[in-house]
Amino acid sequence: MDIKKVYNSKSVEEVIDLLGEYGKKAKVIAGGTDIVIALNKNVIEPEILIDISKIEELKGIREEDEYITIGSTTTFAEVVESQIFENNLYGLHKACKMVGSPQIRNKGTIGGNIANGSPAADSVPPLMALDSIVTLKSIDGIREISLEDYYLNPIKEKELLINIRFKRPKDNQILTFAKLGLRKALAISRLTLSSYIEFEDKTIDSIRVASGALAKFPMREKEVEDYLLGKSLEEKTIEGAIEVLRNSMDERLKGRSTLPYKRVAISTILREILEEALAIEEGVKAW
Amino acid sequence: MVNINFTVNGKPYEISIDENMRLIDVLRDELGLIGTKEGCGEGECGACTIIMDGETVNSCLVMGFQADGSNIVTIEGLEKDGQLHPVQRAYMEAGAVQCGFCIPGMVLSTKALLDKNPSPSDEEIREGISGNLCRCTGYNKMLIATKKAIEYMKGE
Amino acid sequence: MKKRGIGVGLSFYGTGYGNGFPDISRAIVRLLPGGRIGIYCGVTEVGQGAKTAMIQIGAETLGVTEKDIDLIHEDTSLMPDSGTAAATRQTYNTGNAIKVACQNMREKLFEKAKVELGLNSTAGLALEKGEVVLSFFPQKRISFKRLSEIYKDETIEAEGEFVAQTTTMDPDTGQGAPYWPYTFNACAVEVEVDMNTGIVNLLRAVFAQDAGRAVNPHLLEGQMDGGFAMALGYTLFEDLKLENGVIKNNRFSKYLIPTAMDMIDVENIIIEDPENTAPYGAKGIGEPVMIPIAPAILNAIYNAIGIRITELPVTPEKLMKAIREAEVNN
Amino acid sequence: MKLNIVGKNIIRVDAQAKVTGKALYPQDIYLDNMVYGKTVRSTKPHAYIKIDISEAEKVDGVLKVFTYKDIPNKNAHGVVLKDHEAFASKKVIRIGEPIAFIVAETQKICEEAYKKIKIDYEEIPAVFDPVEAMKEDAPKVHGDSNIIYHFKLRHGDIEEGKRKSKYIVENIYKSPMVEHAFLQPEAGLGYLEEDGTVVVVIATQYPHYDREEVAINLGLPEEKVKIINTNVGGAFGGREDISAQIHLALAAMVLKRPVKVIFSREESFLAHSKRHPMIMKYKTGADENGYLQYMEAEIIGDSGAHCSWAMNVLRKAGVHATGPYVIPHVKVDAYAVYTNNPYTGAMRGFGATQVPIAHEQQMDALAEKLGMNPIEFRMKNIFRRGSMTATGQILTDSVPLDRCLEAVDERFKFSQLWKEVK
Repeated sequence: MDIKKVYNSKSVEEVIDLLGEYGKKAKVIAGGTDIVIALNKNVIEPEILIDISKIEELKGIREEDEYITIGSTTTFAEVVESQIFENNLYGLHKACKMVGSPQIRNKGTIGGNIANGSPAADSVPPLMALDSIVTLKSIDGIREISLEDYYLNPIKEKELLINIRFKRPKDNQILTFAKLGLRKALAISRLTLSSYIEFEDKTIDSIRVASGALAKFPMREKEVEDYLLGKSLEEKTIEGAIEVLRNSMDERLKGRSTLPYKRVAISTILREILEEALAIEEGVKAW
Repeated sequence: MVNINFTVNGKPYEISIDENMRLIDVLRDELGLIGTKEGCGEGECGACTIIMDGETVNSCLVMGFQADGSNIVTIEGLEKDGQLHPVQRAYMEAGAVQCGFCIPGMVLSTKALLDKNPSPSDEEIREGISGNLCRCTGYNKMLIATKKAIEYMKGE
Repeated sequence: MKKRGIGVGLSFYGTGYGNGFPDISRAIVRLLPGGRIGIYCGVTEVGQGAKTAMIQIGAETLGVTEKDIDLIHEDTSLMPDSGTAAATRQTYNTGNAIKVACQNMREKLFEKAKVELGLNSTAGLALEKGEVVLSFFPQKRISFKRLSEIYKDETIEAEGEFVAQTTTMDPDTGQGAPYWPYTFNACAVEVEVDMNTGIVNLLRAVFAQDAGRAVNPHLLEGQMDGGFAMALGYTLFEDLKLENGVIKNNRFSKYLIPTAMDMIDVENIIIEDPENTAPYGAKGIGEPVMIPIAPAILNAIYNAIGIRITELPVTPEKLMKAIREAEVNN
Repeated sequence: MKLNIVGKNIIRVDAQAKVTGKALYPQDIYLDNMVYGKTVRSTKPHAYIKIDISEAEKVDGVLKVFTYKDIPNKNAHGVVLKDHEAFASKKVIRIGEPIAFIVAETQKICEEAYKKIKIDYEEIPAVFDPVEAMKEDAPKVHGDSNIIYHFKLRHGDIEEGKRKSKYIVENIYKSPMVEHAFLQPEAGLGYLEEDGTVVVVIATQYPHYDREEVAINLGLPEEKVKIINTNVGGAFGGREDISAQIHLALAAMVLKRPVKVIFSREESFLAHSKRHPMIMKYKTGADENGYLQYMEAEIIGDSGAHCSWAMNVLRKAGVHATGPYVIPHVKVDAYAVYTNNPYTGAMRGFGATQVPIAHEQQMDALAEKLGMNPIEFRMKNIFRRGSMTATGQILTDSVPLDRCLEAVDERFKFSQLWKEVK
C-alpha cells in the first residue's frame, strides 16, 4: 500500500472532479470489503483513495414513480432490512442475506458488488433479472446502461457508480433467487440463479433468468427464458428447463473441471427458483 | 498523514494517522487497543470485529481514515463501571472460551446480535456469529453462553 | 431427492510420547507470601484448559481452592520442563507430576506444622481450606498464611516428577507396550445426503468419551464440541490443495473450516472409569475427541446412499461423482 | 473418593482476561525501540539457491538481512531428526522454507527490502507423490532414500487368520493433507536482557524444546536463553516445530534491539506443519460367527520435506491401525516418506485420526456381510478390560469402550433405528 492522499468525500461532484483529475491513480472505496484486501496485498496500488460511504445522495433505497432506485453505497444489510424486498421482490432480500457474514453485509454495498465485476456477486443475478439500469457519472456526463450490458462496457476509471434502478414489479411479477455455496456461511457462491417471472395463473407470461458463477460474469440465460416463455410452470416444464440450461452450460463451460458437478447441481437451484416463484404467486410466504 | 476525529469506547480522539493504515492498525498500533485481533486480513475470520456506528464490521476491511466521524466500540469498551458486560460474563460461565483469540470478536458479534434481537432462536444465534471463525470450541458453548446472556440482560 | 442414514464410529487412543521414550513431567510447589501456593510447571495452555485443570489437581491435593493457587507456566527460567502440550499427555502426565509435587509439599507443611503446633508427630495431620489441622483435635491448626509469615526467610517447596511407563516395541514385530493409558470413545450420527447437489448435512450426533475422570466437565464438553467441529471440517471440507508443492488454498477464503452455521448440537456423554495410574483417575482426551466423528459420518453416508466413500474430504463434487459412477455400474 | 475441586465446573482461570481482550498474544506486545522482521521463503519446491542480499541491505532503515551465514553454531533443528535448516544454505526442499530474515525499522521497510532480495534458483527434479518417492530412482529430498521410517507390526499368523475368515473385505482409503487453522497466526519477539540472556516471546506448545533449539543454533548455554510463552491462540500440533524462534533470537542477539515478527495468514499456512495425508490399503477378515480373525494394512504417509514427527505419527497410525478391536492375526507396514511437499507433522490425533477412516468402514462392511447391526458386530470384537492389543499389550485398567458404545446406542437409539430401517 502506498497511498499518498485520501478523501472523505461529501458530494458526488467532489468525487467525479477528483476522478477526473487523477484518473487511474485514484480509487473509490465504499464498504471496503473487497478493495481493502486488494490494497493490503498490493493487488492494486492507487495513490489516491476516495471514500464515498458518507455521501448522502448515494445512500439508501427510494421508491419514485414506477421505479425503485438503490443508491450505490446501500449495504446488503440495508437491503435485507428493507420492507420493500419482501413479497414479490423477496429474491433480492434472499440474495443479500446470503452474502458473506453479518460483518460483510453491514459494510459491503450493492454498488461495490457490481463494480468489482465478480462472476459470483450474489446481488447481481436478481438485479439483472429485474432488468436494472446502472447509472454512472463522470466529468463527461451521465451514462446509463442496462446491467445486462454493463459487463461488456463496465465502469471506467473516471466514472462513479451512482445507483441502480428497476421498474417496480406488479403483484404477479415475482423475483426469486437460489444459491449453492461451499458452506453455510461466509460462502462464496459456486452457483446462483435468479428469475423474474410474470404469471398469468400458472402460465409464464414473461420471464428473465440470470445466473452467477456460470460464466466470466453474471449473465442472462436466454435459452432458458425462451424455453419457459408461454409455458405452464409444472414438473415437466421444470425438467425441460433444466435440460435446456444444462445444454447451454455444456457449450459454455466445455472442458472446465467444474462442469460435471455444476451441470448436475444446477437442477436443484433452478428447481428452487421456479418452485419458489410459483409458491409466492400462489400466496405462500417464502420469508 | 491525515487527521481523523472519532469516538472509541466513549472517548473522543483527534489523531493524525498514516493514509495507509487500516482501522485495525489504528486501533492496535495507535490506540493500543490490542483486544482487536487480526486472524486473516481478509474479513473471513472475524477476529478483528468491532462495533462501528452500531454495526459489527471487520476492522481489517475498513481504512483508518474512513473512521472519521464514527463511533466505535471495541472489546475494551464493554465493561461498565468495572462490571463485565452480560455477554462477557456468560461466555466465562458457560465455558465458551478456549484459546481466546476469536473471543473479543465473538463477544462483540454476540452483543450486537442481542442489541438488535433480544431473543434470537438457535438458528439466529448461529447466523449472528457466523462471521466469526473459531477452531477450538465447536461454537456450541457459545450458543449456551448467548442464552445465558439473554437471561442476564432480562434481569438488568 | 434427499436420503438419510445413520452410522457409528469407534476409536481408541494411546496417550503420551510412547514407545519407551522417556516421558517426564516435573513440577515445583512453593509456599508463597500470604499463604498462597505457587505451582511452577512448564505446562502450556494452548486453549485446551490445561492451566485450569492443573490448578484443580493441585488445589484438590493441597486442600485449597483454585483461587489460592498461582500457576507459573510462562517462563522457562522459572519453571521445570514438563514436556510438550501434545500427545494428549498434560492431564495424565503433568497432572501426575503436580499431584506428586503437592503430596510432597503436604509432607513439608506437616513437618513445619508439627514444629509450630508443638506436636510429636505428623500422624493425623490433614490439610483443610488452607490450614494444617490435626484431624482428631481440630483446635490444633495453623494456616498456610501463618506458616508463610513464620518461614518468610526460608523457601518451603517440594518437587514432583512423573515418568510414564511404556516400552519400546520390537523393531521387527512391533510387539511391546507403546502407550499408556488408552482413551476410548464412540460416536453415532445421522446424516442427510442431497442426491442432486452432493451436499451432506448432519442432523444429529451423540458422542461418548471416556475420560477416566472428568477434571472439569465443562472443559471436557468444550473439547468434545471442538473436536467434533474440527472433524466435521476434516470429513466434509478440508483439503490442502497442492500443485507441484504449492498450496493453492492458503487462506481462510479458500481453505474452509466450519462456521457456527455448519456445526450442529452434539449430545455429549462423559464416561468415567478412573484409571489407577492417573491423577484422580483422569486420562487425557484432547486428541481422541476428534477421531470417531469422521468414520461415523462416512458410515452414515453409506447407510444413506449405499456408496462407500473411501477418500476424504467428502466434497459435493466427489459425492456426485461417486453417485454417477454407481448409477453407471448398475 | 470424595473430591472437592476435581470434577467441578470451575470457571477457566484465563477466561476473564480473554473475554475482556486483555490476554496477550505475541502480536499484542510492543516494546520500546522495537524493530520488525520479515522472513524470506523459498518459492520453489526443489532447487539449488544463490542468495544476494546486498541491494536489500542498502535500503534505508534496514538493519540487517540474516542468512545461513549468520548462524553462529548449528544451522539445524527438528523435533526428531535435525533436518530443518534455520535458513536454507545450498538447497531448498519445499516451498516456504526460510532463506533469510530481514530486520528493519518498520514493517513497510521490510516489505521494500523484501522486493530487493535476489534469489537465484537452479531447479532440480522434485517429487510430490509419496508412492513415487519410495521408488529407487525418485529424486531424493535428503540423503539417499526418501523412506524415513518403516514400522512393522506382526502379530499371530496372517495365513491362519485368512483361513479362519469366512468374510474378507478389502479397500484402499485416502486421507488429505490438513491445515491446523488455529486462529492466531504465528508471531513473536526477541530481545536481550541486561546480562546477555536472549529472550524469545512466542506462543508455543513446548517452551523448553524451543529453548534447546535456540541454544544449539546460536551456540549459547541453555541458561542464557529464555522462552516466554504467552497466551497461545490454538495449536493442535501446529506449534510443535520451530517457527520464528531461532530467527528472533539471532536478530536480537546480533542487533541488540527488540525484534518483532508477525506472520500473515498466508505465511502461517506456509510456515508450520500439516496433517500427514495417508494412503491406507486394508484387508480385514471375520469368521462366520462375527469374530475378527485378521487384518493386514499398508499405510503410506507423506511427510513432505522434513521429518518433524513422521516416525512417531506413522508408528501411531500403525499401532492404532486395528481400531479398538481384538484381532488375533495382524500385519501392518507403515511408511513415512519424504517428498517436496509442505512438511507434515503433529496434528490432533497424530496418525490415529487417519486410520479410523479405514478400519471403521471395514467394520461396517464386514457387519453388512454378516448381516449384523454395526454395533452388535463391534460389541463382539471391542477391547475390554484384559484384552490384548495387536502389539501384545494387555489393557489392564480403565477400558470403558463398551460403556461408551452402550451409552451412544441407548441415547441415539441406534440399534432400534437400524432394526426399523431393515
